[in-house]
Amino acid sequence: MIYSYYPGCTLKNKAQELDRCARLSAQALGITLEELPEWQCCGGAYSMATDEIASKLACVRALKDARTRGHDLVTLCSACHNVIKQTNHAMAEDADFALRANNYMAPEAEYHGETKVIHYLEMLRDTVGFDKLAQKVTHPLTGKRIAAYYGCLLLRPGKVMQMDDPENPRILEDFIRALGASPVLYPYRNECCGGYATLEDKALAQKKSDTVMTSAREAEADCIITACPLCQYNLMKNTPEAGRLPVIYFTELLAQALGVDEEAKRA
Amino acid sequence: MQRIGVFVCWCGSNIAATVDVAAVSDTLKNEPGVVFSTNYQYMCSESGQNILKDAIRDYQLTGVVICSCSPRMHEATFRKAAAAAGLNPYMVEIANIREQCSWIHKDKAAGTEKAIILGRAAIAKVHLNAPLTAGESPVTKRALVIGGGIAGIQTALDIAEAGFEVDIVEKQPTIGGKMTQLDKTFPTLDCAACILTPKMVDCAQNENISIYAYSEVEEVKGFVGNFHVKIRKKARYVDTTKCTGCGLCTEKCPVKKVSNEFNLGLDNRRAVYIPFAQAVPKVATIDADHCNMLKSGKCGLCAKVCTAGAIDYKQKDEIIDREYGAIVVATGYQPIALDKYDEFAYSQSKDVVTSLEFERLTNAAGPTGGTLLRPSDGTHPHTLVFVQCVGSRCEDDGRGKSYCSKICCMYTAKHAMLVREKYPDTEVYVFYIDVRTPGKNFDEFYRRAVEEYGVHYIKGMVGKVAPRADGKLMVQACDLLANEQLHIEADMVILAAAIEPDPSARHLATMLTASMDTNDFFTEAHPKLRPVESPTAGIFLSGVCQGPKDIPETVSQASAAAAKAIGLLAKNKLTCNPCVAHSDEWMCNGCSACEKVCPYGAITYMDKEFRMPDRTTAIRRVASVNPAVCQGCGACTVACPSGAMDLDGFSNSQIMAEVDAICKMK
Amino acid sequence: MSKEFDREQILRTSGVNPRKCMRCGKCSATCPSYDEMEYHPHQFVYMVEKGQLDELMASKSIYKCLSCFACVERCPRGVEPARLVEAVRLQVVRQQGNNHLKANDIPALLDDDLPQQAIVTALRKYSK
Amino acid sequence: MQNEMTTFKPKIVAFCCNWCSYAGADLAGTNRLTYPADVKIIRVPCSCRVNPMFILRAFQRGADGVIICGCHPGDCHYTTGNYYARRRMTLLFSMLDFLGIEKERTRVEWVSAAEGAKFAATMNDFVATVTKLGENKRLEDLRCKK
Repeated sequence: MIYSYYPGCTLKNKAQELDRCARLSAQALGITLEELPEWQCCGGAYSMATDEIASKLACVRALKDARTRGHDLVTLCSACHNVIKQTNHAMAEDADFALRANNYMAPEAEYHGETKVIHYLEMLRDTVGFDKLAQKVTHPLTGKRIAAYYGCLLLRPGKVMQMDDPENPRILEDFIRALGASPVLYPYRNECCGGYATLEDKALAQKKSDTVMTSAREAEADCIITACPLCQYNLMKNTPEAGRLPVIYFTELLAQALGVDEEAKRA
Repeated sequence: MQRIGVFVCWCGSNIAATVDVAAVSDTLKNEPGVVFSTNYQYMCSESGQNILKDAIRDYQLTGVVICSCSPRMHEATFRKAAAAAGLNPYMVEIANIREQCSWIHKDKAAGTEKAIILGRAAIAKVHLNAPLTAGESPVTKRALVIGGGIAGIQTALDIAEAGFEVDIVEKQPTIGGKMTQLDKTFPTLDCAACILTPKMVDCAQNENISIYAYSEVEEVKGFVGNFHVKIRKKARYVDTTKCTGCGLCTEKCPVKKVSNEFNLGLDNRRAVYIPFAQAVPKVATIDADHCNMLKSGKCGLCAKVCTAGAIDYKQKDEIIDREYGAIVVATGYQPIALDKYDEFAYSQSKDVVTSLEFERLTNAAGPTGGTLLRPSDGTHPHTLVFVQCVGSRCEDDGRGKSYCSKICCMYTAKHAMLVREKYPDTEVYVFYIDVRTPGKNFDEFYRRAVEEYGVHYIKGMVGKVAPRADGKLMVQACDLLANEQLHIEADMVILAAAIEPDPSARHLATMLTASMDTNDFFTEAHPKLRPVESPTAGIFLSGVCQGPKDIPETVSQASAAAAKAIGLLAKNKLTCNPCVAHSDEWMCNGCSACEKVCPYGAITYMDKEFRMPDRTTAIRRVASVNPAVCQGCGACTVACPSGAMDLDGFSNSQIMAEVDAICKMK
Repeated sequence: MSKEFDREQILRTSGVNPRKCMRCGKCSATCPSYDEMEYHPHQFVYMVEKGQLDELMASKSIYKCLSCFACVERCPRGVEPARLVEAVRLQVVRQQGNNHLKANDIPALLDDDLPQQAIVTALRKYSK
Repeated sequence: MQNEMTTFKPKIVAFCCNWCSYAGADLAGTNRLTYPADVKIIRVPCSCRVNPMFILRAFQRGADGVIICGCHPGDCHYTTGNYYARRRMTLLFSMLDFLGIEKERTRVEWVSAAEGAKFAATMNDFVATVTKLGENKRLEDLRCKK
């Protein structure tokens, strides 16, 4: 199975582990991720304004490129996934927006949301299958209590993202089960970590991240997994050190369970 | 040539404001055959009708066109008036210049022009009208009530009281419906069981009432006065004539962990069960999905202990054919599923319950014996949060319902009040958007909850319920009046889930050819003036199947539906619709095309002797329509390849004349 | 610029119809930044409808929305208050010299682990 | 040309079944939902009463569009009438298309008694579509023109 792959800027820099483990695991699962050759930064946030066109063109180009290549587009970072998926939805559903965006692009090939955008997790669930994934696990994480942290961008707006029930998701929990570990349910797994507010309002980000961290700790989790570099940062940097659980990317956990992470083994 | 009179109604200013009524009557005066044309303020008033009657006599009118409101409104009125003046009522045609003209067109010139064209079309039609005489059909003097909740029970009792037979079909093993699950009822706080169970017993004892519990309507045929219904009596595997309801089988049954639907899954029942102590009929039912004997043939304990010998593992579903004159729908409601509202954590915590579940948790016959305990750990809750409008008043987004469920404000006030009365150590919060209490003594009731019982009413909605690891529910909400976000540590959260029509209603509506609105509530014949009748003749509506209602309203509507049904059953004969199909025997070639499309089986074939033009006689097979059975849909007229079949009142030539009049160049 | 112009522009940019609001306050009940805001999500809806824009545009509340879509997801009437907050903020930052965050400010805000994503997001949200 | 386009008023014949769509049209009126006066409604007991002859006659006499409205599938007052209408009209419309009467000029819509808003929206849309197509010149009996 071949997918086009959009890593995003953070995965090339501060979140290289998220990317590296994802590629290693995909390989082990027989999936080819072909990185789009000329992707540009998604912008980090999807502008909700109806008159913001130019800032969404980078996504449209990536989507169009994926269409040309003929494969579904896999994303990994929650923010990139959110922005690209929402842009794709707007191109398909909002004729006015699509018209204006297409006016910026090569006129001979209009784009109307034909590319299917899926998150790496959806690929694991729907293409690989969690039951098949479980069979490929060589180093099961038996006994580990893991808290899945969805944050906001992976699930919302539910009508557009359509990954899972936005209020009571299970995709990460099923993923954890497939790796042999026990998922820990806690109520703040789909509430915001504070996001980009960390830049100018540390106190706000600390408050929000602490709520999530405390909630996961009270549910007696050993660690937290996430798909978002900014969530990972906030939970690690903006929570008090005492009682802080380790926060890792879900792909790190995956690579570990599949036994493909050579670097980790050496370490 | 007909002598036609045209009467243009102003309808006060309803028509006259956007249609120049004088211009309409003046223009139509010049149409061929029109001998009289006038306009009047209210044609439907007594003096308006007198103008019509006088004109029919004075001008010897043979046809009448009324340009007024929809024929669905006053066609019957004008036909009656014409008949009183000696004109056949089917010589009257209505041009709808209100609903389909004056109310929708703001431009007076365009409205007037359209009104004239609609008038012309009606005149063209009347030219081809022929006097029709309505036939008669008999009435089966028995009513069917579908649904045995409080609505169905009240309707059945009233019909039976008037001396007519009535059957109740209920899909559950017992009648009683949702009301049996309630604890107290607002605004007087009577115990639901105390006022309902006597009525259930009355039903069982009334010799005019037959109860078909654990049964469903399978098929409906026929028409008003003459319905043929097939009822499926589902196998209970218990002979109801022998079972004494002693309950011994339910005690001995080894299958103990079947979710008890009567207590909404809050506790368990056995595979053989009686839903509750006051069930009517009070007989046991074996749940075939869980019974060991029926699944694997290994057990048979209940048959061993039954002293009456009532257990019958070989029982089969039984189909009963019955005939009815009237059918009353009383299929009721259910709370919506809350799986799409998990911000309230309904599927994540046992201590988040629906209001109906809360009724069971406070009911003396419920799983906790009436002591309010948290379902998760059986402890006494101290802080309770009620959330209103969960799924009601929503945008149509696939999650909730667009309408107000109407009963939630009152039952929530009741719950809050009862909790505070019984457990003064509790703190009770109610989050509301609006408190809607328009009913007799309703607002007073709600005020008592606030003023006497100290329930905290907070205007605002709950945004999230977070079940904490220590069992507390963190309720995050907004107090709009204080303009602050609240965080309440609650022990229980009670959700006032929206109500929706029972899912079985959809299929039933199709069988009855009764129409439904977009929310699957049955549509009434007129929203204000005929609220308990379906547009389909002989079908009446009782209770929540027509729209959200509380108990007092349901009971009044149930009695109203009964009165309408009684009015129908009291007639010996019904006047039939004379607009039925007929076949021109000379043109008919006996091909059977019409018979195949007739949904009523009204067309038969007979061999008839004809005297041919060459004076020989020939026997030909021709179609014949039974006018008492034909409902006048006209399917056969289009199917007929030779054009022999036509519909009285809506004949081919009449509709063609209307088409011509509308398309005619100016 | 006139108030009416601002209001029209905000409604157009956001695509929100504030008249759909039934004043239930679920947006404010669910908002993670509620305590940081002077005007809360439900007030944005009400004040834009009433044309009280000066207060909103002058308020720091417009920079407090985390774009977490919780109010969008949970609003029973599909009003989508976050779009309105975004539109009011854009109405401010799109004016000359009104960038809330300038490129020169950024180096001082960085630390070793801060993901790029945070910077681009903040720039997109706070600047034109 | 431009002027002609804006002043063109199409002739539209709407056949509405008595039980659902006629009542839906009444509801549109009761709710004061406007649609162009070019639409003239003919009441029939059921959509299955609409004989293809009526539609041919309408086009022959100068109609620019014909729409048939009935109860939603499964909701027919006569149980099955609308199914017949749907099948008959599918055949008729493709024949009309063959004869040069564009498919957009003919339409079957399901409108229930509760859907006043849908009725008005449908008529607005249909009138706009037919207006865009302009005057129908096919099938017209020139003798009917003055």
